[in-house]
Amino acid sequence: MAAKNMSIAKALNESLRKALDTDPKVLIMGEDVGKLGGVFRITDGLHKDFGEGRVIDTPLAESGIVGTAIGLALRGYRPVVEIQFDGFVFPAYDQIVTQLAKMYARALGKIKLPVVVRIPYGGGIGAVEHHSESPEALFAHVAGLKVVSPSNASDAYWMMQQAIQSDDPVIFFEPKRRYWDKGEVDTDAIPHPLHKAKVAREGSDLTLAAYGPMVKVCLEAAAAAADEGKSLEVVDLRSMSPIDFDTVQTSVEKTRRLVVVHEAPVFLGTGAEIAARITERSFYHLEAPVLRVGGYHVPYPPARLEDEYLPGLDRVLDAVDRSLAY
Amino acid sequence: MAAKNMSIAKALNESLRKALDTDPKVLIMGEDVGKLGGVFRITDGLHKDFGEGRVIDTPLAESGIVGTAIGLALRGYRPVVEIQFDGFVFPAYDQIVTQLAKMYARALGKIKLPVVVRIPYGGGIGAVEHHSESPEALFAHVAGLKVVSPSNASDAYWMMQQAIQSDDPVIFFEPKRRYWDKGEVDTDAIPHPLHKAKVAREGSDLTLAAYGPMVKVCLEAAAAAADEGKSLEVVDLRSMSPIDFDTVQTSVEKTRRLVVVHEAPVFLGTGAEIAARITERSFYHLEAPVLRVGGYHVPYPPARLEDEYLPGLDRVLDAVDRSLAY
Amino acid sequence: MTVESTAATRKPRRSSKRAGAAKTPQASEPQLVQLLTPEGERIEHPEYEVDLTPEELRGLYRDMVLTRRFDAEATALQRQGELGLWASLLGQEAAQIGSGRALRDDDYVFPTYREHGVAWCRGVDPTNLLGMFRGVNHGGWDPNSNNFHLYTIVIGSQTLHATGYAMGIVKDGADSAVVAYFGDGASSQGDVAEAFTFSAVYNAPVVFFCQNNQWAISEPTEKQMRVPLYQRAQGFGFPGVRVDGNDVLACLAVTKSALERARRGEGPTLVEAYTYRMGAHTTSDDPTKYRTDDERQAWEAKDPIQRLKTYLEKQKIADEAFFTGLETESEALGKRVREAVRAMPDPDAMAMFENTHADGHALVDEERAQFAAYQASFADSAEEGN
Amino acid sequence: MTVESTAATRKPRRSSKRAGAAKTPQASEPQLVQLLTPEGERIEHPEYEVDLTPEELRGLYRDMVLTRRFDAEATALQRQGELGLWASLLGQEAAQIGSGRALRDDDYVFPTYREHGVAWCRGVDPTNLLGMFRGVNHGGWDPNSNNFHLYTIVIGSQTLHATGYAMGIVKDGADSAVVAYFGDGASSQGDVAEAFTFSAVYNAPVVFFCQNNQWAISEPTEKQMRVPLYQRAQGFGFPGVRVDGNDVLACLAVTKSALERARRGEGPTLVEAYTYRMGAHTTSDDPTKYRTDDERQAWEAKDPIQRLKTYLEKQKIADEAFFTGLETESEALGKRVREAVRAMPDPDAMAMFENTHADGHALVDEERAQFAAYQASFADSAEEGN
Ligand SMILES: Cc1ncc(C[n+]2csc(CCOP(=O)(O)OP(=O)(O)O)c2C)c(N)n1
Ligand SMILES: Cc1ncc(C[n+]2csc(CCOP(=O)(O)OP(=O)(O)O)c2C)c(N)n1
Ligand SMILES: [Mg+2]
Ligand SMILES: [Mg+2]
Repeated sequence: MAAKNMSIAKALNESLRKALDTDPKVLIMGEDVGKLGGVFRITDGLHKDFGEGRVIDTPLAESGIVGTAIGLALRGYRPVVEIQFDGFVFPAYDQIVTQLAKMYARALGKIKLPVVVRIPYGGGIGAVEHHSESPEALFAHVAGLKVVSPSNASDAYWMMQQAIQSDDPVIFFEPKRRYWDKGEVDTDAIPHPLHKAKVAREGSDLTLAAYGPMVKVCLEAAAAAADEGKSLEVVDLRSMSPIDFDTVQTSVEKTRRLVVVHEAPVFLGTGAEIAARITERSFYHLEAPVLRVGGYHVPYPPARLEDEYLPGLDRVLDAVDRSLAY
Repeated sequence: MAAKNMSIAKALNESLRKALDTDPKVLIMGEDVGKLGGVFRITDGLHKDFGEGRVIDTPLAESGIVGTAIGLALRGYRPVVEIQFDGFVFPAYDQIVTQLAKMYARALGKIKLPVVVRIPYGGGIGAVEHHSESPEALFAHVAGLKVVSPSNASDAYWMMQQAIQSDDPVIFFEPKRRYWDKGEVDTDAIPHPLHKAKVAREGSDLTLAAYGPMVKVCLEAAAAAADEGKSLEVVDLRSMSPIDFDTVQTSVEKTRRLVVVHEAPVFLGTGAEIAARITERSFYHLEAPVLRVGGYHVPYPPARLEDEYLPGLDRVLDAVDRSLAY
Repeated sequence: MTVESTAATRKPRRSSKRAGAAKTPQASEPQLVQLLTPEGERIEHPEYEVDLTPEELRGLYRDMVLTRRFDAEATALQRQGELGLWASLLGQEAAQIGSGRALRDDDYVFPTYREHGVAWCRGVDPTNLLGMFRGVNHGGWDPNSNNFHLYTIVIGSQTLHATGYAMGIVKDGADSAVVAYFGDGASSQGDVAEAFTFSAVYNAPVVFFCQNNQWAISEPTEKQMRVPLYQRAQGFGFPGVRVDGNDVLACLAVTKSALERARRGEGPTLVEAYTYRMGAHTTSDDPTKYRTDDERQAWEAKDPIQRLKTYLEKQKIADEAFFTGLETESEALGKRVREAVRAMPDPDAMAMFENTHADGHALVDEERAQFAAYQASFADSAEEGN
Repeated sequence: MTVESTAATRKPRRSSKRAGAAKTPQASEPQLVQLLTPEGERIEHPEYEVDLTPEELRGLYRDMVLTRRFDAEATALQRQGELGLWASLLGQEAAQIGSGRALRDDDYVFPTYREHGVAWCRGVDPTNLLGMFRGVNHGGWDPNSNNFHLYTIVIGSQTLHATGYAMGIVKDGADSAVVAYFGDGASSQGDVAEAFTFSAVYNAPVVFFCQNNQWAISEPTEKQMRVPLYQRAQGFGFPGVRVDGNDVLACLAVTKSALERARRGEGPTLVEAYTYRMGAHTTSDDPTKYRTDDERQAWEAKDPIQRLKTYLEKQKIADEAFFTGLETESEALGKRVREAVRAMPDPDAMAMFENTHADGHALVDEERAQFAAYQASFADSAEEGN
């Protein structure tokens, strides 16, 4: 089958459909994932085609959703759980951190926990409180979890396939404001490894590292910088646990400068870890400290302020300038 | 009243007693905090002296404890909540992150949330699963919270006083394996500001930064290093949100080397933020990358392995040597 | 690729039986407390009674009409792009006005995000409710000026805050009470069960008022419960009652009685107001994806406003002048809300650094300063450009 | 500084009344299902019956005796420093053996941390249970080899796992069932309520088996509930029953009946086994801080083992030879456990990097390598020192 042009939302939908079709053990669970197809329509049509035994509208209780998904996984199922919005994952946080993340180690590997937790995340859609957050660091810090986020339709399709096929729990952050961005998806391709970063654009003066919704901003920044004669390399991290430091290191040892960009607050965000580790790995290569662009240390602001809060082209280019000034 | 020698546990107990005595709005809440005095006896005797209207044994439900504490705070009370062990704070995580941390901003400052959440944390006591974790980064990353941890009896006394007096929610991490370590407490002293770090030992060759249970390890490491002719400065951070970067920076610009030590996993631990920010602030002063010593990225291991897992003298000195080798 | 082609859909031996069993108890609906039939007839109830003056009856009607008008205006403002979102209470006016008017000034309310009618009863300026839906704040009103807490979006959380607040009332020796609002979907959240436990154990003066509007976004109540919700209270040790949520008189009577019970020191009550969400979940929702129009039409016959109007007319409690006067008042309210929203300024960007902590936070201060400098750099370069 | 000197202890107007109201319903305890009285007399129950052979009856007795022996040995091993902690089941043998022996091989159990007797019934080697208390692992047995899940320490969590597992059974079209154990304290956790909701809505074949041992560490049941727990089930749409938790026959009968109901596709049941924690919460606990010895003594008269012994003796179902044989077997078990624990090696330090992920994790691999190199550096310097 040739490559098809589709949105990230559609790619996720196709990927879930493929998984349901291929493996009878795959289940979709969550609030409103059935007839409605989810509030973002990611599960659109799946309830109709696979029935309510496979696509399960759950009670409104996130701890219950993840907790029963764990039980279903113990029975041999492969649940793909939808959390409706980033800010609503916290009632399930206990089950994720104390059970999902730790049960495999508790059992010394004698059971498997193939549960995918899908979380539409990030801002930029003008939503009310709790609908625009980026809590990925709160999962990446926790041992026993894997945390990923695609930035484009092809990765959305393939990373979802890989997450579902993984025998480990995977927290799958979906860049909600990019759901309708389109791209080529080749459903016959050989996929890039799930936890490997990709160089999304080559450059020589400075590396921008990002994931999910910020990859697009970084690519735009690189294009704008190119007009000014600056050559920026963009690394799409794709995985926040583990982070593919090798790819970042290779890039940084070429460009000698690194700016990390994410929507989550800078303080203790994934950028902190990347800055710390790359500085350790490439201490003598860096011409400037690793700079970080991200959210501020304030509760996610009301929608009318989110453009000021979220890293955009200007703030990324400002950091690029500051880095290049060293 | 002159200074008294007492354990951290006793200092906390005295501080809570003082708060109950001084301010009728102060309440103690938690599982087994009443007659039993808490599993660590931090609230010992308080139920007897202040009655069950002030020292409240709650149902076994952490979300309920924090959620009702929020309601009591809205009614004008100042609840001091005990979470029995680090690993049991997660059922309350949603109330802490989505409500306690955000309600002040939600109300544009028109209400106050003077709630203290006490969490005995860290390992080293040979306990079973969930009883030895260090989840402070999971709170420090969240805007709207303040996060502190004392390392000695005097700070335990005073920081608890300050946390209770603060009109903001404070997550108060108590170094459980140090509960019985003694020190001088001057209950008439003028306390050090709650969110300011302290230089616990002066030195000139390298800075060790730590908090809570690891301060003692760092002081021991500094003593051992002194025997080898190395002069280490030890900074007791005391606050993980906000972090007093100024004090660390001053120290680092003197010693030019920094090692951060905590029990929590290194990956996305508070050390990551300190490394990133100090590297940015003091880029031209650092002779070596900031090194970090902490837990590994594995679920906290069974007790018989915790000595290998936890940073101890040897691992700190190893990092010191590696830093000095640059 | 159909449902038959996959293994997990092989008919489980007992699946149909199980599914059947799950639905049976829900099928026969229990008695509701009702004082005013859908046809506008006043009936008696052995336990609950209201005795209202004509003026009070007209007042309830006015409250419902104005609330609906405000709600309709907000929906329109969302369509015009003035609001980012709106959660309509259409159909739930009786539940909200009935319970809201049962309150005393010193009682306290913990709402969800849909209690616009209760807010109205508390005297909260309706335009205050719109800030968060416009995106200029997350609520921002002072909960203590009307004893009406901020809207809470995370489902169920507020039931614990209400319980804690009620525990505080006991400590203070006061005899006021608290009402915690929540939805049928929310009843599944662990927090709500914990609130039931805490309030029972501490005998807290709180009324749990569930508006069972039959839907949690696209999920009907069968996805949340197997038996009627009001029955849940008993297992926690306090009474539960189901009331006709489209009957403003019954909602008033039942809530008043529960509040009085709370004041007497007898602890919590669960009130399940059986009603219907006539509109979409919010303006972002498309109910045609999951429910039929028939259902909605059946419920339109039970409209809470129409039934009181019929009663007022039949009993000659309100005349033509009252109704036309109210229409004028409605339009004026609509206009006032429209103008207030359109005039609502965007907050200054610096505002996001304010009100994060009562006692300040060094990192926020640092970021505020950096942000200000960054903002200023544009002004500078704009000037340079001159 | 006494209780009188503080403002919040000024007598709240209604505090005494409120407190009184909260306790009344708990005071009169409801009927228990009982088939064997504390005096060892067999009685009939209109709904529940067991018909056991003498061998089966002796088997139940043997199970209880050996479980108690194992438990005592573990307590002793903790005192000797061989275990870091032990959570004794002393007093709860009948609840655990009765329910455990009601199970079929293909049923599945989700325990807390105290179900040593249930583990015994499932055929789990008792020494397997000791690893986590010794601190050499966090459980580590294969849950699927005996359909006995790992011990879960975070209170209430496992009730959701049990429910999910039971939902899977329905999907598979199997007719096995699941038992989720939990304590009286756990009943307050939101997760348990959510498990009730999910199991009711999906009609999952799960039996919620609460051992109400009267205490959650230092808190008596009044701190968790206002009315007897078994009543909670009804409000979620499934039956609840209280059984004498010190009567092994009644526990067997009631659990069997609940399991059969689950198999028939009729959904969940809540069983509240009314029993008593005769020992400390764990070896770290000091119950003298919060309860009187009288209470314990009163419960000793209801000892689950003694009452079956009396019955066996009176009915001449077991003779002296049986009892002395069992004593020998007990001692042998104690010895085997003691020796196994003492021989239990500490895990290799590298083990902490194993079994964190089925598919590996680059950071763990990196840290494993660093740790190995770090460990090796000591060996190197030790060699250098040679
Ligand atoms: C914890 C949490 N999960 C999910 C959501 C998303 N959400 C918002 S409203 C809603 C349905 C609520 O239904 P119900 O409680 O019946 O109240 P109603 O909207 O009908 O008034 C959902 C799932 C949320 N706000 N909070
Ligand atoms: C979420 C959580 N909070 C607190 C604890 C600490 N803790 C361990 S056992 C226990 C009491 C449990 O009481 P109950 O459910 O009655 O079970 P029992 O110990 O009596 O068998 C507590 C509070 C825990 N393990 N998990
Ligand atoms: Mg609803
Ligand atoms: Mg108990």
